[in-house]
Amino acid sequence: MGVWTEYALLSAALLPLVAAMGCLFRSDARWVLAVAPFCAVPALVVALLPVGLEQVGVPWLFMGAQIGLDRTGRLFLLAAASVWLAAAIFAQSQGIGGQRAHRFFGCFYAAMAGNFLLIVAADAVTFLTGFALMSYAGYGLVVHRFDDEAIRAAKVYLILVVLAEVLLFAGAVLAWGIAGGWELSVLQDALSTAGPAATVAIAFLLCGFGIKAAMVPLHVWLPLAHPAAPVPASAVLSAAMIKAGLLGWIRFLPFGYQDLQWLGWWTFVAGIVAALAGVMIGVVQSRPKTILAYSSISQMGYMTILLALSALTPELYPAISVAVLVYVVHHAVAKGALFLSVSVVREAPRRWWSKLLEGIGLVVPALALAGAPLTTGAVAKAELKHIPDTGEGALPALFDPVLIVGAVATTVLMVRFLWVVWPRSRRREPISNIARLVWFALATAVVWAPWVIPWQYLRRATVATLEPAAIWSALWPLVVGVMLSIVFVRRHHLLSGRLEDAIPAGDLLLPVTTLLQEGRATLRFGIRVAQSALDMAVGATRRRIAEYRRFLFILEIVEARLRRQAWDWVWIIVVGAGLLTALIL
Amino acid sequence: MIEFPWASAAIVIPLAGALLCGVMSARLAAVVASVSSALTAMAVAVLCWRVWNVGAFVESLGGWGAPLGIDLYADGVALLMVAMTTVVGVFITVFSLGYFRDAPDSERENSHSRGLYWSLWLVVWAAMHGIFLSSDLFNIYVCMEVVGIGSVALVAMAGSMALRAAMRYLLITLCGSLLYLLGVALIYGGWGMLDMQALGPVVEATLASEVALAAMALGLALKTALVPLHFWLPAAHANAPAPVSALLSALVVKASFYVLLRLWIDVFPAIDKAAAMMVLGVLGTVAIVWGSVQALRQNRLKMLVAYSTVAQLGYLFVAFAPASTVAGAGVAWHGVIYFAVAHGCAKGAMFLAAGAIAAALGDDDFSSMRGRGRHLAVPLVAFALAGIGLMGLPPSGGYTAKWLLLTAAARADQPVVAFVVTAGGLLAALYVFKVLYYAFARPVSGSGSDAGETGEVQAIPTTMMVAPLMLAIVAVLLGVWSAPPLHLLDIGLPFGEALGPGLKP
Amino acid sequence: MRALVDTTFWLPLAVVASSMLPGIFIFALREEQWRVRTLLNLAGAFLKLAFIAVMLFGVYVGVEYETRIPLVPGFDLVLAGSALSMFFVALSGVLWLITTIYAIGYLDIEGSWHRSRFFGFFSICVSATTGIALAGNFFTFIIFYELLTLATYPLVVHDGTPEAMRAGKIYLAYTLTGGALLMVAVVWLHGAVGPFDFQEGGVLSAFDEEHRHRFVPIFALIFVGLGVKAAIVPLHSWLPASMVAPAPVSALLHAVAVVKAGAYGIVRVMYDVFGIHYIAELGIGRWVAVAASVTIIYASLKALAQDSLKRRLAFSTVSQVSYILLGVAMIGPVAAVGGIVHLVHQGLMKITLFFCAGNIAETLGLRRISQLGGVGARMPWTMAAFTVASLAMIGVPPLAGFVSKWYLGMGAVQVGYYWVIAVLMASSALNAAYFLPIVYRAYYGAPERPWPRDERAGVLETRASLLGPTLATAGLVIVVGVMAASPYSPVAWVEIVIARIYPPA
Amino acid sequence: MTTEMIYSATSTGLIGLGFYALLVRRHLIRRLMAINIMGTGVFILFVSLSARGDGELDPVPQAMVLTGIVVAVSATALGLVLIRRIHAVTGSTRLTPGAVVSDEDEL
Repeated sequence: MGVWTEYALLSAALLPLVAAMGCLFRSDARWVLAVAPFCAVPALVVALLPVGLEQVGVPWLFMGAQIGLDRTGRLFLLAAASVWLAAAIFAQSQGIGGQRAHRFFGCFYAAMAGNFLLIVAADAVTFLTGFALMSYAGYGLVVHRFDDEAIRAAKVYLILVVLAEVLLFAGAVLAWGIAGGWELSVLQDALSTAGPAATVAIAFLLCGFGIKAAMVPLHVWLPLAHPAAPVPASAVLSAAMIKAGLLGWIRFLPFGYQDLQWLGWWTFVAGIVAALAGVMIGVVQSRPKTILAYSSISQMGYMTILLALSALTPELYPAISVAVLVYVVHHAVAKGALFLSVSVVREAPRRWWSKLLEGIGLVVPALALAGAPLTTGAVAKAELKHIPDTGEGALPALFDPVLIVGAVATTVLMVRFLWVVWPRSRRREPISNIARLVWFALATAVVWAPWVIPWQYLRRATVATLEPAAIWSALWPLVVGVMLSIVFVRRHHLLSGRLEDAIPAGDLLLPVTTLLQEGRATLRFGIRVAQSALDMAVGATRRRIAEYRRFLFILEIVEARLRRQAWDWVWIIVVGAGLLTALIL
Repeated sequence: MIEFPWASAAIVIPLAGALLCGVMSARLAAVVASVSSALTAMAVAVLCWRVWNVGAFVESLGGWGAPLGIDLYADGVALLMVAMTTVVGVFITVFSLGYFRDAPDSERENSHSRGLYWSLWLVVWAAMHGIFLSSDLFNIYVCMEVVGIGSVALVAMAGSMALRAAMRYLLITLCGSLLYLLGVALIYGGWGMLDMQALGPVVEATLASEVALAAMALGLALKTALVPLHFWLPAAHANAPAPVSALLSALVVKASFYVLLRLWIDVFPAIDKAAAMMVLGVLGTVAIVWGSVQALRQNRLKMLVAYSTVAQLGYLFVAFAPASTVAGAGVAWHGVIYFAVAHGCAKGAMFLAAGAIAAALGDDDFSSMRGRGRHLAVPLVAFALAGIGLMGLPPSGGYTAKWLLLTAAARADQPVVAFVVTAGGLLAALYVFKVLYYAFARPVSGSGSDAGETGEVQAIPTTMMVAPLMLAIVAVLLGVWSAPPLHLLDIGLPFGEALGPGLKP
Repeated sequence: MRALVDTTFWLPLAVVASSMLPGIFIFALREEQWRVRTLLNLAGAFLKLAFIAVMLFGVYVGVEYETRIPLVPGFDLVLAGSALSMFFVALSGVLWLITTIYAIGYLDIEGSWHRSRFFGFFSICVSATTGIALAGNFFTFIIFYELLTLATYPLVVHDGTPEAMRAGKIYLAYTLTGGALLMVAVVWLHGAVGPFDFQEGGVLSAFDEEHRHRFVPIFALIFVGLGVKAAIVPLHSWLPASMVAPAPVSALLHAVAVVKAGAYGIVRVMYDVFGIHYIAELGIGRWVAVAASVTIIYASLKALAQDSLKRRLAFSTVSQVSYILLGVAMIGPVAAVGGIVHLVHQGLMKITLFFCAGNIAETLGLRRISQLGGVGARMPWTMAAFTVASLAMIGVPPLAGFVSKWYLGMGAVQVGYYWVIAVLMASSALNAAYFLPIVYRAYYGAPERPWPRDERAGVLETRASLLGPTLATAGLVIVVGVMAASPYSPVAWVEIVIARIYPPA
Repeated sequence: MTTEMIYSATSTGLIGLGFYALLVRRHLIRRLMAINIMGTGVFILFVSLSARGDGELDPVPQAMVLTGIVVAVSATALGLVLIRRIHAVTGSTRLTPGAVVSDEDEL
């Protein structure tokens, strides 16, 4: 480890922040756009470097920062940097932002920097710093389009961001109280000890990161925010930024340290609900990005389930962590590509080969998400299935059926997505070739990525999915899902629109906001009552003061009397008699 | 140098100046008065230097000595009062130089009255030194009468407005003096001597001595305007010419209080005075509240300042309450004397400043001050600095004095006194800032008073600007530099053992 | 006597005088002598910084600075440099320089209304603050504390409008009363235990047996007296009212001088008079923490309801300043670091916010939050600074406010005050609720009408003298947070301070 | 009844009378006279002191009385001048400008 390694890592992570500051000089919008592709490159290079980067301290930074890049971090960084890079190039070539490009890119770069920073962070403060930077900058991405929908989405997003920040602050502080340090490994270790403080800290951290990771029921911002944001922004929101929540769980919570039943069960239930309900609600959505958002919720549900398992049976953690990593890479790439495709297919292709290529670009990531063979999706599913084999603990018996049902359901959702997004008419929204290229590369990455990423394990696992049995087990739920979709189309017109938007995007948000508004009205009423009570009290005091003033007026008369009439002798005699009495007695 | 009778000089020089002024033209009189003020100041400075280095001493006038002759007794307290008188007096002289050159017509009715002013003023000054330095009760009476008559004449110089006030003042001061003289007679009848230092050890608590003390206390309280005997003060102080107001409020009332204090502690240690001290303390409390409230209700600047004097004099009496206890006495007496000195300087500055403002505006009504504050910067600054002293805020002599009074209250375990002293400061803040309001308020635009705002502020002579400002700075410096005066106070243990335990906890 | 060249004697005095003397000279300048005035201001500010730097280094290497001038027997004017006081002095020195530059720019825009008076009092204000910081005993502390009150009043009423005068009245009513209570308490304390100097580790525990029953009420009085300036609910109403003052004054009131003086005073009392361990023994800490928490929450709720930008900021100050007390009152080393470092952190954040409010008001004539739409595009740098400071206030890592909150939270855990974490969470959420809408509106709101005025200064969005200080403080907000762990950060210095009070086991 | 007692009674009576008149009378000349009467009472008290018990005359009180008379004369002169001026300016001989009662009535 050289002296400069930590600075290289830091600057790779924080380079986008420099670009973000550049955006303050808005006169130079072209420059802002021009640097877009390069901001994520150093991070990507660092992630791909074969050199190991152990944890090192940067003593002057924050409260004594610790940074490093372990395997988890490296894969998260890889996934994040790829998606950010793709989104950046896409955004640049599409000219996202128009007149307000500096604003969009400022937030974009800042969020990117935050995302990278939290990945390389090895202590709580640095992690939370990156997390906050990313979250708050994300607001700018969500609100960017600035119509009513975006404003509402951004508001919900922001409220939840603040809530998350507050919860994370409290959780981290409580965790420090047990651990006595900020290093993440120390914190995790400390939180694994039982105790009320640890329980509360874990709950706070779980919810705090859960908001970002779209854990049910804290996911409500996501189906609003993703459709509202510009396409490249939704891509990074869904593909990279919600993974930050997942990474937070992995870094802070004592998964794999000790048997934490309550944590396991809570997260398990939340995960299953997310995985299934996400699909169900997603199916009835009419807009492609909303569908993708629900798909993300459901996918994150699987990852939640994985972590839940490791809380229930800690000895499974090594296997689970690998599975999670595979899943992260897979989901980042696939979801990133799918989001970008929403923008690409706005323009129906003209030539046959371009039709073919775009068809492939559209279908492949969707298939991957459904777990089709040859893609990372199959690898991820296979990893999931392997987990029970490696452990001896009592796994929930539900696990296998859930996976199968999930695969089928995801397939249905993807069919629904393709149905909605498939170009039917010629809309003229020209898209640049570079953007198209980037999208296609990302879309096919679900196939080629395992062979490129310098991670032996992934490659071996991919090879393993190529066995006929594995292919079969990956394929049949897919087929079932497609058939089921066809049945639905025939019987229930589900896919063609009868039930469209039966559940509005943001599902739980509606009742909650109603409830909150009621509460606010009540509160206002209470405040008004208190205010009027206070006013009455103030009024009474004022009146009393006025009376006192009137009394002063009487004093004035007395004084005048004293001066004008023959009262002086009375006083002289009174004082003299008083003195004399006092002296003689 | 040591042989030279400096104490006598402090009295004789202004007296001689007064005699000269009486027979001179106004212009020459001003010069003589200035020279005489300067010489007096010099004599007092030497006197202070001497007491500081040598200690308290007795100086017999004409070499006769007590009991038949008259002794001057220069100890720390007397010197402090003399020094205060001189400092304020010098600035009054400086102020008067300008004031009587450009005074409104009513105040310079003929050229003769100018020479008369200087003459009277120097006589009063000399007599005040006489009061402070005498140790002979009858001599004090004579000096008090001179001060009283001189003051009345000075008040009357303000013209028709002030005549009634002057007359009432004359009656009151004569009445007070006679009550005092009655006490002197009773004391002489009982013990056959009049020297305060000599009387202290021999006077016993008999009916005669108690009646004497009561009569003297009543007379002196009347002259010091202790509420409810203050009815004569506001009119007299407010209607007098500005330098005279300063003289009366800052110095003359202190002289009678000083005598009361001396009697109280030096002459009648044998009498149990605790109850009477409580009576005085209660009256002092009433004075603070009453005077402040009345000050707040005035529409004229000088009336406000005059009522403020009523309130501030209350402090002098409030301190009697803690002084009645063994634990509180030393600090309380220190506090009282320091308060008298600090108030003398502050009130002198305040009245001079008020005089300057009134001279610039033509009258001292608050309504004519509105919006013209920026033309009155210097006198208002002086007023503000003096106000800090009255409020007892640091850094000022008033702060140190109030600190001592509060300490006395704490030692005597009398929270009520602490409360009164504190509340009095806040009440003072109310009326001081009522005036300063005009220094800061922007003229109301668009109202009909525009013409009044823009001009018509008469230029006032530099001496009238400088004198209040310098005096106010002295009042502030008394707080920054209070160790020397407090040290001077202890020289000769002027109040016998009452100051003995002193400030040391 | 000390030698004339003894720097340990002169340096603390020089730190105080380096702004006092220019201030006094400035009073004498005419309005149009702005060059001399600016020169004096800046020379004073830089000189002061130089003195502070020397002294800071001296204290760091262990030199004991002490200016001791006897005032009243037993009570000396003591200026001494302790680690804690140097911390506050350094804050006021740095921020004064920045604010002075800002004020020069600000008042040039505003026009020529009493600028000499303004800068004169401005300088005295800072002198008083450094005096408070360096005060080595209560007597000195009160002197400067009241001086601060008096010097600030003219700044609050500077505009001279009826609202300004009203605000000034409220300001005086609160602060003078507070000062009076403080004085009573302090005199009471001294009456009980005699004169003493501030001492690291406290003084009073030595008198436990004799006076324990007095100490709790005395502390309560002191707390109320100082709590007025520290704007503890319900003693806070003067602060939002004072919002009519010019922006640099608000910055001074909120970030450097007045509220800080109150909070610092309470901290000083808890550490150097009672001693924090004795505070714990008396069981006072908990109540202070509760009072601070109530203030934090209540003021945040009030802030939500304000539309005037500066009023909202004012309530935010009320809330934030109590963090300092909260940290100290929890009685644990980590919490104390959080509390005391908030002296500086809150100062930086709040001064930035007020500068921004001033920039917007002076450049575009906007004062209400509802008018701010579109300001983000017109004044990107100002709003960037505002955003940074707002986020810092919310406690977003790694900015200044986060560091304070983080230490406070850890401290709460350390001493087992878990409810404080709930307070901090609520406060952060409320901070977000009242700051983020401002930011949102500025960036994303549409301008409703043409700006009431629009001043541009070349390529800059506003005058360089307004923008420069704003960006400088915003930069500091970032730097002190990002480099919290470096040995030159405020946190590092506070850890030195705290290590003396809570020796590492 | 000794001489001493006569003196004392006289002086007390005069002082009381003068004090009473000073406080109660409104006309200024009456009040000035009251002062003088009161002063005379005090002087008589002093004079009575000069002949104490042992038969030897004490000169000091007499000196004091002489001084006192001088003072009283000058004070009376000043008072009279003031009263004349007040009368000239206001036409009244009272301190309070209240209801006009004929001055002669009170004299």
